[in-house]
Amino acid sequence: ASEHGAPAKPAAPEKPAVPDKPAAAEKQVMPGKPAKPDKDSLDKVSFGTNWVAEAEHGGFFQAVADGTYKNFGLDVAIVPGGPNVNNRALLIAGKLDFFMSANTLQSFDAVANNVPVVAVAAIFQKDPQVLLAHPESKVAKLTDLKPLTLFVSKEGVASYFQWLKSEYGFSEAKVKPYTFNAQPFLVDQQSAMQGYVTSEPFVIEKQAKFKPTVVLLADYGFDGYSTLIETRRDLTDKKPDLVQRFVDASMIGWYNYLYGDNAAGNAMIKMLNPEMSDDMLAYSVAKMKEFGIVDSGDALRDGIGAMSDARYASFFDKMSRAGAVRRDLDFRKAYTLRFANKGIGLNLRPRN
Amino acid sequence: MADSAASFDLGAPPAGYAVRLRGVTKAYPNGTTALGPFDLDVRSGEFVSLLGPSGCGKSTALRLIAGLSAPSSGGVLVSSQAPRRRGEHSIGFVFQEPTLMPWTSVRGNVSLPLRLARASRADTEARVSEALAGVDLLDFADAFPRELSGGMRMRVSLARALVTEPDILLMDEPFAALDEITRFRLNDDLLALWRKLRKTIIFVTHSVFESVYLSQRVIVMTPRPGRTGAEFRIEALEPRGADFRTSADYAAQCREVSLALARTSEPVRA
Amino acid sequence: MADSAASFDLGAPPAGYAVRLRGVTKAYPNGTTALGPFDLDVRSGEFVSLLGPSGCGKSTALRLIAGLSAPSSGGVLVSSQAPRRRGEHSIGFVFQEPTLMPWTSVRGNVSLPLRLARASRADTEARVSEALAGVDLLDFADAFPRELSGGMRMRVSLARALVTEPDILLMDEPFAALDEITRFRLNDDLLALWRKLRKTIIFVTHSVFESVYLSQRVIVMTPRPGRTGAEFRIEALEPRGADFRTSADYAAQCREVSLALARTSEPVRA
Amino acid sequence: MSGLNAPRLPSDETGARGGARLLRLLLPIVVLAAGVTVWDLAVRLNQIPPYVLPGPGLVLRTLIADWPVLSASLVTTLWTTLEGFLAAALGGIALALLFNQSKWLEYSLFPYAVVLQVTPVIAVAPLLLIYLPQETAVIVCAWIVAFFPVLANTTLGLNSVDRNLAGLFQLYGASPMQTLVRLKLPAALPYILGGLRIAGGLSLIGAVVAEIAAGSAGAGSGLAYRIAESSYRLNIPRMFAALLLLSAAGIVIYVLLALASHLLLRRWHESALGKDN
Amino acid sequence: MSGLNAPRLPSDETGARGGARLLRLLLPIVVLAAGVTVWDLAVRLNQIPPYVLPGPGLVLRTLIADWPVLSASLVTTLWTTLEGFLAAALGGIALALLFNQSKWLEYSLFPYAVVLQVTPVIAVAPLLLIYLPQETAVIVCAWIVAFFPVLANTTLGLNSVDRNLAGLFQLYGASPMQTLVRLKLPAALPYILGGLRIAGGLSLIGAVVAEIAAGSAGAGSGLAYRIAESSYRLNIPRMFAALLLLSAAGIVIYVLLALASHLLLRRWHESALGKDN
Ligand SMILES: Nc1ncnc2c1ncn2[C@@H]1O[C@H](COP(=O)(O)OP(=O)(O)OP(=O)(O)O)[C@@H](O)[C@H]1O
Ligand SMILES: Nc1ncnc2c1ncn2[C@@H]1O[C@H](COP(=O)(O)OP(=O)(O)OP(=O)(O)O)[C@@H](O)[C@H]1O
Ligand SMILES: [Mg+2]
Ligand SMILES: [Mg+2]
Repeated sequence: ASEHGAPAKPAAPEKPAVPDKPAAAEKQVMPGKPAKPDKDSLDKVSFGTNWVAEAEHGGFFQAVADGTYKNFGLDVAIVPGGPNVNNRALLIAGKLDFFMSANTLQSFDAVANNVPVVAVAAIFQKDPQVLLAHPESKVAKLTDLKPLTLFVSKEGVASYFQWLKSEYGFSEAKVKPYTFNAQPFLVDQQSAMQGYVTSEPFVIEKQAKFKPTVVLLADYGFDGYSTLIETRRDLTDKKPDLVQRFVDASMIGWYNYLYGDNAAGNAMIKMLNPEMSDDMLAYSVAKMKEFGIVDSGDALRDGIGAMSDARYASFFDKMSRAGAVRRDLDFRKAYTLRFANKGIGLNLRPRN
Repeated sequence: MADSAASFDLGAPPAGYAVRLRGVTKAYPNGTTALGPFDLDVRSGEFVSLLGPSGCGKSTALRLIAGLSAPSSGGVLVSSQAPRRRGEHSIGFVFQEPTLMPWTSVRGNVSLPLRLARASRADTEARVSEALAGVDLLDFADAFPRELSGGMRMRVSLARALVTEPDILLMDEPFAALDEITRFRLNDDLLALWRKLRKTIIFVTHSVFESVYLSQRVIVMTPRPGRTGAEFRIEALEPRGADFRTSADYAAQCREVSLALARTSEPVRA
Repeated sequence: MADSAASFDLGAPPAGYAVRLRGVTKAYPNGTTALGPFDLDVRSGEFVSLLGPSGCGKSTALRLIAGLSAPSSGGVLVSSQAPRRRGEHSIGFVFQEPTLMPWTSVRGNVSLPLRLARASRADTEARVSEALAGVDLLDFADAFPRELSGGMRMRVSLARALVTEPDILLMDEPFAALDEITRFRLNDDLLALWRKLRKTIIFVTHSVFESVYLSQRVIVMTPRPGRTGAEFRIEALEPRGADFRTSADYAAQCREVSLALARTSEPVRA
Repeated sequence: MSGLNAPRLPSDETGARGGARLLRLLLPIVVLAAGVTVWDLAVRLNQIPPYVLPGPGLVLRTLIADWPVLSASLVTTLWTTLEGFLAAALGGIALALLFNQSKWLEYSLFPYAVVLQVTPVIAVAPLLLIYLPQETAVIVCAWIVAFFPVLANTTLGLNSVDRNLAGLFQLYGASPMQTLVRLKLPAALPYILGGLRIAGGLSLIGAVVAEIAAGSAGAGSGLAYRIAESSYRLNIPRMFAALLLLSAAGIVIYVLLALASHLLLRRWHESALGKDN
Repeated sequence: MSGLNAPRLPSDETGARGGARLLRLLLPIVVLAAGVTVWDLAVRLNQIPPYVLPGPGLVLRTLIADWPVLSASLVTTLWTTLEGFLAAALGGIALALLFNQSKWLEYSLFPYAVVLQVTPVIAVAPLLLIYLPQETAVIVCAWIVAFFPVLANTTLGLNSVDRNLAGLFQLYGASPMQTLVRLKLPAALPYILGGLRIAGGLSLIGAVVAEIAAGSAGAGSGLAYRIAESSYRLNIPRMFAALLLLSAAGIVIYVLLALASHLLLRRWHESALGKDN
């Protein structure tokens, strides 16, 4: 699977591409300039992820590893998350500059609680949230999961499960806590558990030796973005240029990670998370491509990270119907389109 | 030691004897030998006093007889007159310290032996009250041990030992903390009880007067490790009373015992 | 009660007096009145004995004098000869129970007062050894309290009280757990010490003999709540010794005190 | 400490004691007020936004506004706590008694108790969920968190029984049961109660952990879920309101246990005696 | 219990004691072997797949195979544990001493201690991370989990000081410091050590929780992360190997503390005395 979709040689593997439309910033160190910017002149930026290093964060690591950020005048430190690590609180408190938020609902919550953070780009056009079931339970579509015991994490209950409830009539009585441990699911054939399309199916296939049925919620109308870049509003107001550079460089990182030589990014992931295996990484990348998690829909036109008012409105509508957010919420404050949709790096996508 | 000990399995208790110690020694784990080879025969119904310098092993000897501690060598044999059924306590013990249960009242402490023997409630009630009256503590039946004076605590302990009328009564300086008036009265009470029931009593005291007044036999022990230093048979008219206490005979015997005590105590004094 | 107490602020201690109690009562929280209105004057350098039936409030009185407990009414005044500097202990106390620190050796226990006063190491060493020799426990200097017999523990407590030579020495039945030989010897030692240093000593005992032998004044207390029942001045030749113990005078005084004790104790006996 | 500063002259004891009692009630309240004020000032002066650290006023308002949701969660958590506490108390004491029967039992089984103590509940909860019904699994989790202090303190208490008293029971031919009920348990009581005071708070924590690891989610779920959910949903004032409830519950549990302890020991144990007793 | 079944005739004490000692060593091993066998059989007979519950053999093999990774994590966790334990021991004892200075202090501040005890670390960790450096935050988390038993037991111990001894110190004009060092601390020692034995395991748990809540993930991280990660990756044998290490560490910590306790108390306290002392 690792060969799947192997790209043609990337445009400029060792010298990342110049953005099509450089965000005309005064102090910006132009990429490609022979004089490498020395460390001191770089803007220090920290970026917290929401899980341990994995392929789902690949583009960011790629941008660090291959020097893309540096070329944009950034010295980026990635702070991995993990179970129970709350990097978002650190973003809010000003300890981090950017945070990788899991889904769009979190952005709505920020508005609801007057937390001045905004989403500036959406890496995943489709939420990779899936529900896994045993083949024996003969699940073919989402509603077939209703009679099963569902292992859902606390966060899941607070987010997508509300949508499952309102849209498809799932019952909380069937839910048992999922603490990122698949054992109870494996033992009970009449159960299903949550996961990411890019990892859990692989883990289960590998360890438990069966191919679970996978139901991608996005296919059933759960149309929120996922893996968004979030930052504080004061940063977008005071240092828009910095934000823009971070967004742009990250997008380039993502193109390179998906279509270019991602060895450097993977090496960095493996360094931070020695448990990560090559086949796992390859599987994740393959699935991201296969399901168009990152590069599909608007992103095909506007570049990776694309966001649109229409998508936000549609998702808000669903979540407010689910009762997960207040109907009168000014959801447009949750994001800004100022930095995305610039088509950065489109040229790096192999044309086929 | 183990070898020599094995030969001391004394077999059946000799008829008429309540306690027999043969070549008993006791060495504590820290190396102190508390009791030198000590021999003791106490007939059933006999009243024996142990006298001896502080730290000579009197308390240790009582603990060995009660079976609360095992001898390092030698044999200890205790026979009780009554068949040993559960709750038929054959041994009563008045420790040198009051050893009361701090969590229950005086009444609770004194009734303990009866409760353990599952005596009827009414019976317990009556006997406890009697025992408390005997030590003049009826008023304090509901007091807790910490609310008592030192002497009162010792009297509670005494009442507890007497409430079951055990076959063998081991008493470790039971009256040391009491004023003379109370002490004399309790002396007489104890004598009366003994005369009535003829239980075996082994009585540790530091008062030569008391030992002579109470017992049939006085054993004076040597300094640690304690052995028999001298032995006196007190052949006094019965019943003893105020008359005996003021008799010349009594004074003479006290003097004799005192002398023996002084004599055996000498080595330590050096 | 508080009102009447207020009037008992005795002001400056009268010259020559070490302890003055005026109308002191003590009622414990459970309602027991331990000490009836009790008056006591002890001159500096006087040796006073307290005698009385068990539970009459002797220990309570000592605790009040030491300031370990507050009177319910009445005034307690204690003056020490030496200026009260930190570590200059003016009061030594031998409790009725040994009250040793179980976590340290005999030497550690006895040296406590000196350590607290930050005496020099050499000085401490010497004085502790002397005090231990005085109670015949040098061999057990390194033993822990639980490894001692009851009498030995009491002797450690005694050594601890004597090691600092306090101005006022309060002793609660210090010799009750000791054999006669040791007791007599310690009696003489205590007398010799008192004669040499003329400290104030208030001595609780149950032994009429002892009280008469040791003290200048014997106070016989009534049963609870304790008051002064009778008082005897013992005018004996000095130094007292074996001669005094066998003198007719001594016997007569003992008899008198005994009678007073019996007389004051009567109400309880009813 | 007892009488360390006892006045030499009689004091108006009842009056002074009444005053002291009042002060003892007032002082914690004053300190609480001070704490709340400091919290409030810290938030105001540093202009800490409510989504980082909400001020006490906001938390209180949230508590009142969200009371229906929060109180339901509180009740759920308190039930789990109670069940966990009872299990911990009974289990801890029972285990200690078992171990007390023989050193061998103790030496062979104590390691398993230690293993239970140090095993992260999060790690074993899935296994428990597989083999036990959910309700039971939750209680077992709470029990695992809270039982050890009871076990350890009871063991210590049982080992500290006065040996002369034990000898007395032996002499009087007490049955093991009698020795247990009349000697060992009362003698160990101060230690056991000490263990229970520790276990009280731990069972609350245990209930929270158990809810996270094995509890039901969504409606009818406890404070743990509320806290996690509020935190995830960035409803920080509500999270603090839930934490406040948890703290209050902890204090109430502690006070109740301390009170029970005081009532049980006040007549005889040094630790519960007044100054002049 | 002391001498409850003391034989009436002299026993070959050294011999018997030697035998008993051997048995005391052997029995736990036998019980351990039995436990492992039951585990093995349960897995085999029920054909439980290794990703649900691996057998002991597999866990052992995994332990050996993954030793480099696991041992590094173990060291990390043990360091946190040690720091947390020291903080808990010192903090708990210091707080207890502070509270012991006056009932008022105790009454006003103890509630805060209870609040700390019952606050879920997971909930406060983000706050700590905001205001403290990560290393410190981790230790504070571990401390929060473990300090309370030390505090509670030390308080109990300090309140149980013999009042006559306290009076003696007062009479001899002991300074507060001298009273503390020479009276209160030694008298409370058995209780303090009891608290520390509880805190030992708790600081291990605390380290795990702290790692989860505030620790860094990824390389160089402790057993907690290994457990969570192995569990997430369904590498259940490795998860069990990590749990095994955790358990072993817990037992070692307990044994060390029990040993220290025994050495400190063996000459004087009932709980550490042999039968015939
Ligand atoms: N647990 C123990 N460990 C070590 N030595 C002990 C122990 N108990 C007593 N001893 C020692 O044994 C000796 C005898 O002690 P025992 O208590 O029998 O004396 P005693 O005759 O009762 O003295 P007393 O009249 O003072 O009560 C003493 O020298 C004492 O030091
Ligand atoms: N802590 C207490 N609480 C309540 N009552 C007490 C307390 N301590 C002593 N008492 C009571 O006070 C009275 C006097 O006690 P105290 O100890 O002073 O007597 P004593 O004269 O020393 O007796 P003894 O000769 O037996 O030692 C006793 O009746 C006792 O019951
Ligand atoms: Mg003795
Ligand atoms: Mg007294």
